[in-house]
Amino acid sequence: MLITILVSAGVVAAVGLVLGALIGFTAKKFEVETDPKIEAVQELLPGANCGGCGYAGCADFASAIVTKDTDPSGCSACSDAMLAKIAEVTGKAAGKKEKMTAVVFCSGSFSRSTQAADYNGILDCRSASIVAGAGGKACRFGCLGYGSCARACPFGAIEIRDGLAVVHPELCRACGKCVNVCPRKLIRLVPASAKIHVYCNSLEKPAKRRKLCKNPCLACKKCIRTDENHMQMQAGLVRVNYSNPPEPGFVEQVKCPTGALQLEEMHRKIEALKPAAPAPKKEESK
Amino acid sequence: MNIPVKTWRFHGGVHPADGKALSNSVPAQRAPLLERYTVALQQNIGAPPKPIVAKGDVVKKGQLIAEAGGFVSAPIHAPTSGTVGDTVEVPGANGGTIPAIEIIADGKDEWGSGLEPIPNWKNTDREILKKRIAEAGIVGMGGAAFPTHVKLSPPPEKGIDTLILNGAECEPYLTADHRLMLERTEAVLEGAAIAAKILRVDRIFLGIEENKPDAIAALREKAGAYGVTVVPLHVRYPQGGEKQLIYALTGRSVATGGLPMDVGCVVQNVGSCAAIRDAVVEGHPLIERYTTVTGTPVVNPGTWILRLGTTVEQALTFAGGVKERAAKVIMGGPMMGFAQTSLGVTITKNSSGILLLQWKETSGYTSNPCIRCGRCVRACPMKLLPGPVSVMVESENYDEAERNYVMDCMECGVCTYVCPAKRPLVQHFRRAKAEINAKRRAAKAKQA
Amino acid sequence: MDTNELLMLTVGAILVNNVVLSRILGICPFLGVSKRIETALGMSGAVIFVMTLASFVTALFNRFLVTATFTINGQTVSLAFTRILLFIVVIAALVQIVEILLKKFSPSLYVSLGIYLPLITTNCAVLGAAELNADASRGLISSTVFGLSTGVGFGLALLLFASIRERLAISRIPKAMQGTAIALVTAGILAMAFMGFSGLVK
Amino acid sequence: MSEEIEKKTVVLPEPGSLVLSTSPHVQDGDSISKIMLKVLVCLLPAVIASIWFFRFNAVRILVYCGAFSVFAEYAWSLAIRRKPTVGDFSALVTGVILALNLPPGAPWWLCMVGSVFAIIVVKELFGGLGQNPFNPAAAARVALLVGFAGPMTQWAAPVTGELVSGATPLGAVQLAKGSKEAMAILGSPENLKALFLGNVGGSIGETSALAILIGGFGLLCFRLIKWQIPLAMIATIFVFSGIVHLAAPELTPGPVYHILSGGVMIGAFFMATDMVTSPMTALGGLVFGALIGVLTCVIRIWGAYPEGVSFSIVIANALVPLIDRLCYIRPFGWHSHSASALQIRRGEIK
Repeated sequence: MLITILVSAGVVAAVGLVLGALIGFTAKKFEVETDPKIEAVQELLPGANCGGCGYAGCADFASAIVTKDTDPSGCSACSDAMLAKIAEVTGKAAGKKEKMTAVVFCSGSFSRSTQAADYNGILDCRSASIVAGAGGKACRFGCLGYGSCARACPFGAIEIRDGLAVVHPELCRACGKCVNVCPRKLIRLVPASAKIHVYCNSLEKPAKRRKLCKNPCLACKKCIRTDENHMQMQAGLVRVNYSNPPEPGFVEQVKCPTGALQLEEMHRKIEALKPAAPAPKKEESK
Repeated sequence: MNIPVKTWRFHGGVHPADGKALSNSVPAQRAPLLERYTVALQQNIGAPPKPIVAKGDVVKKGQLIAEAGGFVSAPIHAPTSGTVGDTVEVPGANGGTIPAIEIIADGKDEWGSGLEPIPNWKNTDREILKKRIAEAGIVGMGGAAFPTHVKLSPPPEKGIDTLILNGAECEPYLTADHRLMLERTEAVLEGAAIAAKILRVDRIFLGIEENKPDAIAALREKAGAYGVTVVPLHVRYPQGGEKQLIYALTGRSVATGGLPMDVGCVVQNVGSCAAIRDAVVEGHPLIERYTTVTGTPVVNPGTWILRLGTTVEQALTFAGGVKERAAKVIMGGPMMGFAQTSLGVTITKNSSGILLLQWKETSGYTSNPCIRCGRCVRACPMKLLPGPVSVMVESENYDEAERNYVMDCMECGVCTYVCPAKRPLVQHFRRAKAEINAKRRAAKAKQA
Repeated sequence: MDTNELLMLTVGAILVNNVVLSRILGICPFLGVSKRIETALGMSGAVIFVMTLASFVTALFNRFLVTATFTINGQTVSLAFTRILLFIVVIAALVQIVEILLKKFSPSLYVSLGIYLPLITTNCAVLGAAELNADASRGLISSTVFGLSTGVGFGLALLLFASIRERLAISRIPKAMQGTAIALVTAGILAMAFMGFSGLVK
Repeated sequence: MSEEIEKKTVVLPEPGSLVLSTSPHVQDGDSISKIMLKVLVCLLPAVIASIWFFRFNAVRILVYCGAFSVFAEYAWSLAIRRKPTVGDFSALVTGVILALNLPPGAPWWLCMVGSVFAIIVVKELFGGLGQNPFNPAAAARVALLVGFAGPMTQWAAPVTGELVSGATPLGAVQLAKGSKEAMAILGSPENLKALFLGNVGGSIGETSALAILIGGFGLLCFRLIKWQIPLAMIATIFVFSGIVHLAAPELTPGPVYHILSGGVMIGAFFMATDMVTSPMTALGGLVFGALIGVLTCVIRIWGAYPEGVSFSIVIANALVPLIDRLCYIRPFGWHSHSASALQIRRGEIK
């Protein structure tokens, strides 16, 4: 009995030794260098693969951070705590970043804008925009309302309310996907500290804007006259000066005749009564 | 010339109810002079023409008001005599807005094009004829609006041996070319002969669908004198597609991404031929065209000779307005035309028709899934796989769509016509083509 | 070993007793690496290679160590009970070596196979093939052929499955059924269809 | 003056009320429900034949399967809060085809299990019409064969309705295996005539090759199926079983027997040709049909199951994405020498 145990133990051990040696040999012979830091950084990144950093995905960005000294703050979806941890791994100081958020510069929901036609086709902004006349709304500059941005958002921060895209700033991580997908170029990333926006993007003749929408910016410049430091003209549009945004009380002060200049909160209250649930990500991890 | 010519049958195609009976027996009528014309400043593919008149200028009928903005461009002329009004914006037939010049008519309608007639064109230099065609602002009047003089200047190494006249008019409802061939038979043939002289070819085919027997008879009677062979073709949409027509008449297939001249052919619309003749023999630039105003809701459907700059609203008024509620106003035919949202669209050089459809006649699109019945595959004249490709586009897989030759799609609409699930296939392909083109432009910009 | 018998063995291992669809072995990589045809082909290649090699090597071990009896000091010693232990060690070592080589020579395939390559280490399909060989007391050649055809059977099932899943990926599947759920339903239907082959090999 | 008045009475379409969509603006009148209705019409001969031969049993099974299928689809629509899709008649088509695939002695619960399996598991779980990779009726038949072998072989003699077992033509082949003489008797002209007309045992709808051929002809006339699939399938079975028959007459009866017996006809015309689960291109159809033919013969001749059509169809369904991948068609104007044009298209050269 003892012999059986000894022999089998010996044989198994010998086999193990031989194979182990073989593995060791091949591992040495065909070694491939990898940096464990890359994996560590990748673990810390959000894993949404949103592409907001300009790289193909989180894995790509991680290797860029480690090998090419890219600034990890390029990831807009990372919290500051995460950035600090990444800096710990790489041993490099993380850059500071200002929290940004996306804003859809339009207030023309279906009920508040004039309809030019009855659109019958694919319910997607980018598909609708290639049909002559583009969607049902008469305004050539406004939100089409078919939700391409909402589908593109990896964080579920955009909601379509009555044919108008509305951003929930608390969910938005400013990855910029919606900016690129909007065929009307309505969405911009602005500092999240700004709470007031001019919700209109129309370059139509001001007289015509009134016919197309209930809340157009008529470019009367009342707001600019009220405070030139906070408001400005940008490429024919009245815009908040985002390097020096006004305080929330500014809306009361100006009393915009059409309501295009609006508090973000109010704008959302009118359009979005219920917040969108964040889209579940990371399906099937294992 | 009654010699039967061998024809080839292209893959797929459909035969929609053609609705031509509404208007094909009505002689074309010349529209009365309007008080004001709104002439759009972009009526051709390529560079937009540059306006050369200012508000208040007095112009004669046919006078140049915008010169060509490059080689691939066509000048624009005043549709009547009068004064130049405001520069306004008009909705374009395929979306967006385009600048336009208003011409306020003085009612005299005096010619003053400054182009000398060349009745003896047979003994005139080819370059002079070509220059005349360019000056007259002639473009492809079938739909694409490609400047004709560019088409007539193929590189010599292409070895052009065939001129094909496109009189197929395969789009349902439209009868403008039909009436034109019937009423201006000799003008069409003479224009073709001029084009053939410029191209130095002696083989001229005129492809025409068999559903226009009166036009075929009229053409055949006179075609011999001009060296044109009239070839009746099967009634099958899209028989008038450039590549399909070349294949049907010569058996040559244009390579994917290629042009007709790669196989030694030049295709001209019959309307353009008549315009060539007018420009050369009469010295008249292109300021009016045959346009069909039709559809079941229209009170008096028919073909009208409309001046460029007439609005759809005015054209519909000529035709007596509507007797039934129209769901769609379409510029062009039902298969490839553009649905309009306003009646302020103006007649341009390529407006072959204004079609009104009732709700029950139009297509209602759904978001139904593809049931893979394969009808689109059987029907596609380009031999693509419309159904599967549309599913790829739906899931935004443009690379896969590109590998499946979505860029070869000519948007003829056959797949969508036959789709029992009523999927908006053409819209998917337009989207894919737009996305792929944008990607290519971005890649090119990156390289540069 | 006559050819007919080998043919039966092959057909049996590929169709009738398909390792995935009939024996329900190796489900983890079957579900995990079947999202795209390219990775499925890579995985099939890896499995075929490992399985053939493992079947051969384990058959050797089986012949000269496991089923052999030694007489030491007049006592007969049989190592039969160490069979699974030895097989696992051998297979694990083999996979390790394959993995190292793959990482060196085809990094893209290595990345796309991801976690599933190490999983072949403890893949019941590979071990199962070795065990089935040992149970049936097959010789060296027939063991290797069985390993190869079992691997081909795995590859066939994986390829079929991957092509269906590529189509499923663009289908409008109800949210609750997306991913693994519908994949398992598909596998079930496929497994039932493969039961039609039963009786081909007596 | 009169002209002025006339102008004012002209009615024009109102902008704002117009419909905006891409071209084309007209469509042919066909729709999914019309297609399914046409399929039902084409199924009529087989349904009539089944009732003729199996009387009340056939009626019972047809009603059960049709009702359970439609009900399952309706219930699912309610459960996932979707607009009910029973109006497209696809569930009814599935139910009828499944019924035609069941033996005359099938109990009601077998019909229910089969219908619910076909509609819910094989079709709706995959997303409904157009999304299912497997033919619902074929997969349901496979599931029933595998799961309920007993009830699935409750055969009955035609017309008399007497319940017997092993009385199908293919069952007879299994029994006759090994005997050249028995096979020769099976392949006799009288026997073949009975098979053609359908006066034999078997699933209620598959016995009469004649009735199915009439329906299949209808399908071809309506252009609802690709002729390549049934042609390739039947031709392959003919050739394959013919060769085996010549080489080993004791193993299998002649090729005509194979084509006329069992589910070959109904499979070739009504199940393999299901547009959702068959390849899209003509070449793909040929490959697909040939594949089913080969698999059917292999299972019938050497396998344990007497019949292999539904197994073969489901396996071939699984191969459709691969077939679609390999049997693509080139676009019009694709020449091997047009490489430069291809490059232009891809943007490689300007």
